[in-house]
Amino acid sequence: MKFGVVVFPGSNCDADCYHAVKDLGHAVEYIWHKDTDLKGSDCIIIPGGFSYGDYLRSGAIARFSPVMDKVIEFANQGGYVIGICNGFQILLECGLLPGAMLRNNHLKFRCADSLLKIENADTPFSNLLEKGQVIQVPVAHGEGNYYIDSEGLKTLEETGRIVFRYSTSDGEITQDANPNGSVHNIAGIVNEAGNVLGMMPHPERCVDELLGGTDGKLIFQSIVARFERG
Amino acid sequence: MLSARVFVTLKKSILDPQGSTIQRALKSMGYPEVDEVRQGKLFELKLGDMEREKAVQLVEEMCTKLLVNPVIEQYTFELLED
Amino acid sequence: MLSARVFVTLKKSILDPQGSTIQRALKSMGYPEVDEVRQGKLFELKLGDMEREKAVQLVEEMCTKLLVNPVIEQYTFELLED
Amino acid sequence: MEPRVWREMGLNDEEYDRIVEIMGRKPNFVEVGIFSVMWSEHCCYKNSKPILRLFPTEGPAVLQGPGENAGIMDIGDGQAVVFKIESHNHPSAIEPYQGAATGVGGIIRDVFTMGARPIACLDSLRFGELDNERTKHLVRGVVAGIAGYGNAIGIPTVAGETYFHSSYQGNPLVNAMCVGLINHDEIAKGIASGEGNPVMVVGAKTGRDGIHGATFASVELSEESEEKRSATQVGDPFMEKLLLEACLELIKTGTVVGIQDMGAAGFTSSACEMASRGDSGMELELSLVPRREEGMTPYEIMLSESQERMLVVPKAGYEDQVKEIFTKWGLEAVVVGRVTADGMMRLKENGEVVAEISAKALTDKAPVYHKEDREPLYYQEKKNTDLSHIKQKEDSNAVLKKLIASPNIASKEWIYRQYDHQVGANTVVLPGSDAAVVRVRGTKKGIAMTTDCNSRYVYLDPYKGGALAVAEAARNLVCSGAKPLGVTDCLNFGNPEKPEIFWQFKQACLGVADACRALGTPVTGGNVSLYNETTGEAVLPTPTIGMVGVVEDLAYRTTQEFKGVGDEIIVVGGLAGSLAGSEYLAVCHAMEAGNISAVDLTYEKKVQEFTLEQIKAGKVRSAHDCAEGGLAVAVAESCVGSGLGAKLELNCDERVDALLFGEAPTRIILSVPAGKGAEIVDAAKLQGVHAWQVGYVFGNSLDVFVNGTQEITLAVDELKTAWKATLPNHLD
Ligand SMILES: Nc1ncnc2c1ncn2[C@@H]1O[C@H](COP(=O)(O)OP(=O)(O)O)[C@@H](O)[C@H]1O
Ligand SMILES: [Mg+2]
Repeated sequence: MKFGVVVFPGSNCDADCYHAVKDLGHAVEYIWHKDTDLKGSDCIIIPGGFSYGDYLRSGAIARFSPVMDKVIEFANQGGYVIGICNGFQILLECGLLPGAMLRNNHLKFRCADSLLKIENADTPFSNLLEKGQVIQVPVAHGEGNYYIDSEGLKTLEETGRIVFRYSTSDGEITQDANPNGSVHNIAGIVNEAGNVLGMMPHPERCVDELLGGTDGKLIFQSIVARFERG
Repeated sequence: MLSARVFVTLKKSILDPQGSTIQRALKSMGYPEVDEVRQGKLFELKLGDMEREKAVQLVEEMCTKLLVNPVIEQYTFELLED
Repeated sequence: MLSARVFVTLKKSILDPQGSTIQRALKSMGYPEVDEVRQGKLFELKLGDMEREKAVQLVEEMCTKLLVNPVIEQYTFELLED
Repeated sequence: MEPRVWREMGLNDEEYDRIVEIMGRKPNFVEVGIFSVMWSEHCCYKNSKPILRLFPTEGPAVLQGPGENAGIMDIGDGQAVVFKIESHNHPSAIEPYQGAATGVGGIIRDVFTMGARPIACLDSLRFGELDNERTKHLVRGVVAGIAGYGNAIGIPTVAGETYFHSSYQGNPLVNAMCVGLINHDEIAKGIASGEGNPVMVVGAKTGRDGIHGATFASVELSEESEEKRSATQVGDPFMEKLLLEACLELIKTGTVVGIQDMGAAGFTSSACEMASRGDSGMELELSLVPRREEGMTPYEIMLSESQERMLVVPKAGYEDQVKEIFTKWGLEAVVVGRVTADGMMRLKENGEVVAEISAKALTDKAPVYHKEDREPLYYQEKKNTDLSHIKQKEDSNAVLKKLIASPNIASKEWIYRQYDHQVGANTVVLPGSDAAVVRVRGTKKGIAMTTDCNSRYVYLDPYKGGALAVAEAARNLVCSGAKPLGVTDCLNFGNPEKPEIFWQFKQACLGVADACRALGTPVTGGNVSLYNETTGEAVLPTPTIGMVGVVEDLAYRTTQEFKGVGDEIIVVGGLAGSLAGSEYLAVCHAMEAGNISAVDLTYEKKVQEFTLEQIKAGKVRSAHDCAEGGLAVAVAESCVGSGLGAKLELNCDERVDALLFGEAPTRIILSVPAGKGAEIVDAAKLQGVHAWQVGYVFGNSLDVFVNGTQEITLAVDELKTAWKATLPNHLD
């Protein structure tokens, strides 16, 4: 299986994602934002960072990069797309995922470990995890306060599209566990078809004991597992 | 020379942590008169020479395409001669 | 009910990376007409009932004390009845 | 030209006469402007040069010493570490967010200019008293600015230090350090040579930002600097990220003769320095420089400090390749002139010469002042203050709680949680331990880094204090499992024209120099920031020491928090401390005085070598340098980090407060696996290192007995809450 990591001007977790999947033994290639060829990737990673400086709104300008038309096309054909942090924001801005990001409710950038409760283990991105399981993945963002109107929220809840929620170590969904004020502690969601994931936490930052954890591996390995099962 | 001022604010239904933080700050600084603060964005666009109709349509387009996120934001704008 | 709209913009000589990045984006999206974009802030303040003089003075104060960074920013404001 | 012109630009009359003499004619306005920035302390170190010569700058691992944009030291495998520290004190005092942000941007450019990929940033911060509203405003702004720039460009900010003291009230210190990695064969330098080679400006357009920022940075902060606010520059981390990628891509092509960022004094200093280093001249056509604003004069173009710009000299014929690379990254690259052989800086505007100065005159002929130094009155008085009559505090519990919550010791999480300290996915030891460690991908190695300076020590005894700062930095690295490698220093002092200040400066540097020599950590570069005064009051003398070291194998990286119940706690180096200059004396007795202990450098080295040996042998589970707050605070810090308690039994005839809270150099707290303590203590003895087994990790409270009586019993949770609450309570 082959991953493609999109690089926008201002992306800065592109290399981290690249190495994360490479170290897991998978083929991976960078895709420059001006490219209009996804180089035969089976999964597209939209990495974190500050594309276009996050000026105007996070992800607002990146979504107009030529490569994004191809990514949208690819997603609509069922291809796997995972947007991490700024990548999530880009997926929201380009409409592949519903809702929008607001500034963290405490108005400060927050870099810290976060605990995520698995709400749906039946997605291409979480199938090696257990529903209800709690994993540890770091967050680092200033605008991760996920918002969606009550209608949309209802749909997300009812159709199991919330994959990760910020929680306590024993899976409780509390305000203290929420690093940014995100509605219903939402940390990650999938689109209706389930092949596009957006998440604020950084799985690529915990794929090695040296970095303090390996829970992030499970997310990338889930994608591979689902892909190989076809 | 035409230019435009675009005012973008969060929709009423969405709470504005920045605004309320400022409101609390003002209160603690001795301005209890201020019941509410909402913070928004202001864009000043230099448009060069063109008819107002063209300008109106152009700005509308730029707002809906790029400057504004309709999920959370609303906007108004005005045109200025200078 | 009085309310105020405060417009805060960067002083002319101050670099506005955000504005110029937006301008470049608009250009590449097919809006070459836009020569320049400057981004600023907009504050909407609900002031309750008071005389305009009082309000003007109040807003002036709040701008210089909190809302505006005089080192790099300048401001104007308007009062609205509603 | 009227004298007030050059005087306003910061040149004195002797300097002006010297210029006339050098040029053999009267300089014009532009030329005076150029001299004024090139001859400012900030650019030519005219006041500090004789002192800086004291520093040891050589060593087997030094690939690049002082004089370039950053120092470089070998770490083996054909790789090297590039590092440099710089101050942005005055800009931060006036506009904390942008001042700090552009400080970070500047130091990052210094590192990638050398061809290195930046892997981490550090920030050493000093503010006035934390309960002051102005201080809070500055802390919030500075921290947000560092975060805003570092996070956006994607370089992790992994360590630093933060102190609060009234002397910094009007003049905070913001020192930013950047560390990068490079392959030996990719080192680039700030040299312009090869007659006819093109000179190119790349990156941002030039505007009227920070004109005279450089001289401004060298003038005492006073009311009228409020007026110089035009000097405010705004950082664009997005632009710099593009510039970073473009420059590294360009340098890899091997067609670059020289490259240098435009920092303080902008175009002027980068052009002149590059020419001077290459024994060349330059002919520049200023009308070709891309500008942001209309009607800019040659003077303004030469002195603008617009950020995110670089000067590149490629081999002739490769101009288009340079343009291609920069265009790919959405940046401008424009030829503005050529390298010449006659050693003259010749500036033209539309073909007409507007300035013509010998490059060497601007650099090598800059004045050097041997300032008078005089021991300040306070020195002997403070030193001879008798502390023996200081009344002991009855309740050691209360003292510990007060100290652990005092702003200088309290957790700095509120700050570093705003920094992305993990981007790059290489940060192995995060902020919160003695030193941060960043992995070197593809090897077993890590780079450890820290900044340290206890300026209260330096104030009470500049010589001892300077040496102590170096010793502490090295100790912090050793505690994380690293071998100290080299130093970059940021010398923040008051007005050097005052003999007492210059005495502080000289003594502190002597201390730094001796310690660097003794510990084998050469100085590879640094930065001098003088005139840190407000309305005549100088800041505490603050020679910030930035130090990097190598962890040979990340398997034995070590952190400060306890690891497991039953582990035995050992104090290595020395047991009792002294009240002199201690945080305890300041916080509990409102006094800053005493004859602080000098660091015995030979012994310090022994202790550090012993500790590192034990760590490498895998015998150590945690190691923590014993700094502000003394033994009790150091142990408490190891507790709160892990949530584990400890039981200590100390036997010593020192007065109890000195034993528990007194401070002294060369003390390290180790925890080792149960049953291994005695072994370590014996091993220490063999090497002439003192060590005491004082207790073990136990339960969830900290209990300390002194000569049989219980002095401290506090729940770790309680300590932790007090330790964590201070900054949020003041700043949120
Ligand atoms: N401004 C800062 N930025 C980043 N990290 C900081 C800052 N201030 C303090 N820290 C971190 O907090 C921890 C404690 O700082 P300090 O008390 O100076 O440690 P030490 O006394 O061991 O040098 C260290 O890990 C340090 O890196
Ligand atoms: Mg320290």
